[in-house]
Amino acid sequence: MDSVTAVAAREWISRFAEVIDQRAAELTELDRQAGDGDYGTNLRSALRRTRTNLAAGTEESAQAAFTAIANAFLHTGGTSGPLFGVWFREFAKAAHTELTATVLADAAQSAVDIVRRLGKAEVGHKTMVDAMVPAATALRASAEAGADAPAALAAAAAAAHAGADGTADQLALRGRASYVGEHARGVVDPGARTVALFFDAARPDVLVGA
Amino acid sequence: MDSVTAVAAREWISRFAEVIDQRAAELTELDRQAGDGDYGTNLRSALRRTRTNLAAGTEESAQAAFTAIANAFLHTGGTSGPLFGVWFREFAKAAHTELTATVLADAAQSAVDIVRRLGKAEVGHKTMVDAMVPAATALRASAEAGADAPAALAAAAAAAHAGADGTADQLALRGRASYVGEHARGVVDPGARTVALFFDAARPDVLVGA
Amino acid sequence: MPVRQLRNDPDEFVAEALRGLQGAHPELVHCQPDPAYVLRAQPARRAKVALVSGGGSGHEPLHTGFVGAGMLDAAVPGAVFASPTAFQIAAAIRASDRGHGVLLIVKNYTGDVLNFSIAAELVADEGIEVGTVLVDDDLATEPAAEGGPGRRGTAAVVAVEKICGAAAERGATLAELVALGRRVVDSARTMALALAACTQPGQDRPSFDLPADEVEFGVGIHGEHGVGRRPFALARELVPQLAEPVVRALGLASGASVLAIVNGLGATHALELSVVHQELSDYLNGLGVEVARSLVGPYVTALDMRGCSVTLLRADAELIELWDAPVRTPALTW
Amino acid sequence: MPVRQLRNDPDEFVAEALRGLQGAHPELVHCQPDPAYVLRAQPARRAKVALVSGGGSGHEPLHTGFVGAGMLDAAVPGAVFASPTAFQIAAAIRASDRGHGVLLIVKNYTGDVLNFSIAAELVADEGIEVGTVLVDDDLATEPAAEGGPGRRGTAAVVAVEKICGAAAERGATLAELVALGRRVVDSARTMALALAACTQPGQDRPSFDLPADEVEFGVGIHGEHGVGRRPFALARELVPQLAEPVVRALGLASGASVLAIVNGLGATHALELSVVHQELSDYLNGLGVEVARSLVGPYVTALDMRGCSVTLLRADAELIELWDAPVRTPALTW
Ligand SMILES: Nc1ncnc2c1ncn2[C@@H]1O[C@H](COP(=O)(O)OP(=O)(O)O)[C@@H](O)[C@H]1O
Ligand SMILES: Nc1ncnc2c1ncn2[C@@H]1O[C@H](COP(=O)(O)OP(=O)(O)O)[C@@H](O)[C@H]1O
Ligand SMILES: [Mg+2]
Ligand SMILES: [Mg+2]
Ligand SMILES: [Mg+2]
Ligand SMILES: [Mg+2]
Repeated sequence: MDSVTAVAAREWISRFAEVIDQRAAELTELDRQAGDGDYGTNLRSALRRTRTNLAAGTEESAQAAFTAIANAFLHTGGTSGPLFGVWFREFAKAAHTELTATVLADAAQSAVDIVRRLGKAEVGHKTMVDAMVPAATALRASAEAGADAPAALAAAAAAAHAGADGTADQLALRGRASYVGEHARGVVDPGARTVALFFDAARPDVLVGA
Repeated sequence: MDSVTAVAAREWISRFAEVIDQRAAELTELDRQAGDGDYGTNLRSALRRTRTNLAAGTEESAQAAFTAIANAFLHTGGTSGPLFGVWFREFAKAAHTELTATVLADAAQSAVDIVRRLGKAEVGHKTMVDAMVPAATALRASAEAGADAPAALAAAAAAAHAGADGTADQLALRGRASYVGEHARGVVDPGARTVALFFDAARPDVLVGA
Repeated sequence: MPVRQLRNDPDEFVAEALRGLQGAHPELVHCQPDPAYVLRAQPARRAKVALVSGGGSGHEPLHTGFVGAGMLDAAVPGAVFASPTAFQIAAAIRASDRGHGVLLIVKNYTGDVLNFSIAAELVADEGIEVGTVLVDDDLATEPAAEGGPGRRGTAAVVAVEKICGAAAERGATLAELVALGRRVVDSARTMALALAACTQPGQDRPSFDLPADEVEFGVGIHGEHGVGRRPFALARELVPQLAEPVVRALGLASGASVLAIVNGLGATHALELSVVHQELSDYLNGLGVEVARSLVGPYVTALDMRGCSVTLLRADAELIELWDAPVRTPALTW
Repeated sequence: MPVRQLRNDPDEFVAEALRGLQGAHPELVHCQPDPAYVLRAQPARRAKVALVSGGGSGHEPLHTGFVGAGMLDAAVPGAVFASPTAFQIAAAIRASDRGHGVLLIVKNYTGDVLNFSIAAELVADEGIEVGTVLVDDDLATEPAAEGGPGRRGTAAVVAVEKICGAAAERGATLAELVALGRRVVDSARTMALALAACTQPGQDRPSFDLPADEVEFGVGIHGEHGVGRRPFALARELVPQLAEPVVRALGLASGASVLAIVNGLGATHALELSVVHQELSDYLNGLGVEVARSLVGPYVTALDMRGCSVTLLRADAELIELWDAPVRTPALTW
């Protein structure tokens, strides 16, 4: 399978929702240590809304699946809500055509650009951007090397995890974690980890099994 | 020494203040378990005022000493404040004459009568009355047996302690302890214990040493 | 972890807080330091019966926050959880009497009853006419057969002060106010629960400890134990447990109308009190009982206790009208 | 012991509290359930610039308790500590616009700034004129050289809402209100400390733990760590530590006049806040700074956090007059 099909997109997003449900407490704990401790709650409520949107949707397309998660996050509030909302929306926009590695790479690039513009965060500021940028870069490199979508996504996941891991050493310059100075040191940014978990959820068995 | 002299009365009251300072936390703990936990604070503030009154007083008489403590308690508020205030005032009134065992017995009797009238508590209701009544009875019996004041006061102390000890088994029918039902069981009433400590403070060495 | 307070010497806590109250509301209240009592900054425009209340501190805004036009003429604060002295009360009565007599509003606690009645005797000797309303709304202390001090006075005292305050402002006589106050007391009952006890200034632990899965039911406002433990549960289960005995005691049936006070005991967040009010309304509406007026907030606190009380007052046109009358005090203004 | 709340499902906490708020103040506010926002029960008598504010919940009475004559036209509550969505905000703007434009009062947090600016873009497309006042008064987050999100918005927002609300009621234009609001923000700074952290609904422990002998200095209103720990001390030592940097940042010198907000963070008792106010007055008077007006109470809370913030606003005749203008909302009325 070269590209992400409609069914696969839906599976991918459902799998992501499942993983987040399992790890909500852990992500919240990161936000508690370097933020305000509501991250898991915000995320779970976005994903509850995603499931509702998916269930309500009649159209069976990758675009519909990404639109469901984008709108769910846009209806969530907080900081992560609108940022993930606009990020997912770029994937939804791209999904009018087949989601090949190249299309995914383009989408990831325009998605991180809009997040950076709205949130004014750059790599090193200890935010979701620290995972989004390397993921986009990895997708681009995989696409250019001729990899198929599952392989490109696996590379993106690895790059995003590495980016997220790297946030642990950083002092935050954006978001609430920036208020707590050294208390944020040693704490992985939950937004960055979430980005990595999203690409993780596109495991070959999810995409292919679909 | 048959009766309580001016110097002895002052020593007695000072010694009582010292003992209460040392045991304030313990008495408060009893009130915490079966009341509102302010007993020690109320008591310490009454005794601080007593010391001030004693220091300010120019007259050196037993009556002046008892008036000092009576007024201090009347200026304290709470439940114990006015009740101890009127109780001590009866001793002050009696002290216009020499404080013999008989005079003390009469004073203790009219003192407990006024406390009972104002507080509407009887023996067995788990209040200061449970120590005041046996103390008055013991003073009377000692006086009638011809004991001197120190001996009569020692008998009063023993009787008051026994009365206070007896409150542990009781359920309260007066005061805040009555609100907590079985929680008051096993807890000695701090007001009753205080009465016993007051008679205790009239130890022979205090009275005679003066 | 020991609970700390923002204060200085615990013995100066109340006196310093009175200075702070006066500084924050100089146009409303005047705080007399020794003997301590709080008067209106401007006495009532026309001579009227004066309303004096008071009791231990730690229940703020009660009573000091209710001094002002349409409510109290004077409040007398004791030390934390300790009745004021009879001398303080007598001084406040003297300072507020305008020749039309003084209504004493007294919560039913031994110390308050004692000190207010001694004070009443003192001023009666001086020719001041006094009348007393004893507030005893707390159902948790409904007297058993063997006797005892009777029901405690809790949040219904706010309704007594507001309603009698409005009537006094309109020229009601002392006898009328005594009757009105007693009617309010007879029409009001309260039940409270705590999720966590309070800690007295200068002490290092709460007045009782609660297991994580239980609430203390039937608490008063002095940190004392309640009448029993119940399982911790959602607001939609706990609130009816508070309301049901109150409804029963007042004999409220479909068609009845009530004034509801949802009172925070100190450390209960406004969001929680709003949820409690919502559950209370749902419960009462389910019984066909109308909530004509509501007061939701921390009005009669027990230091930093977590929890709430629910007071219902059987309402009629007269009481509602007096409740709605203007009031202007530090803690209640409309 | 895990901290419990009086609530039902944490996800329904805010929605249920809104129903409770409306039930308690039906004559003042109207709560719209979905998208959630709060409007005045009676729109302003004459058409005027509308004031809309909002932000995460858990800070009550902010902002929902400040909807009413003389203050906000609408408040938009997010989930606890989470900004409302741009859709909610846009809906509230649409519902309150009377053709004279809408002033958005936004506390400086990434989420709030994001969602309010997305909302502003949405409604601008529909022809609604909007202006924004960004409130960033919290000195603890004074930006370091390397940049960051800037100072947080905390209790000064109450002064912005009150003062701009009064000016709007008198017919000020949107441009005038933007300028006035910015002037208030420029004149106000805040510093806070906590004696104990807060606990988020559904979590079982506070957002941070404090040793018994330390306070968390420079906290915000979301339970996050402050900028450092300091020894726990008496109010007379702690309050000047809060006031001194505020006085310095505002350049207050002898002869200056201020409006002081002593704000309880949630579980701080009224007695404590009064003592803090007293210490603050003493400190300022010692510097020759006059406290022209004071607001003392839990106005911008952080759930059940123990502690307080001190806000000073350099006052002048115009600001004082607008501050004194009548206001009638669930949480502020005079
Ligand atoms: N300026 C920003 N740009 C991009 N992402 C950000 C920014 N600020 C915060 N974030 C992300 O948002 C996450 C926190 O989200 P959330 O808990 O919903 O926000 P809030 O701080 O409003 O409670 C952080 O982990 C971080 O990844
Ligand atoms: N009705 C009463 N008559 C006599 N003594 C009483 C009565 N009620 C309470 N007491 C005494 O008062 C003591 C408590 O005093 P205190 O703590 O000052 O009162 P409060 O209950 O007002 O806090 C009790 O230990 C008891 O001995
Ligand atoms: Mg967060
Ligand atoms: Mg006591
Ligand atoms: Mg007491
Ligand atoms: Mg948040």
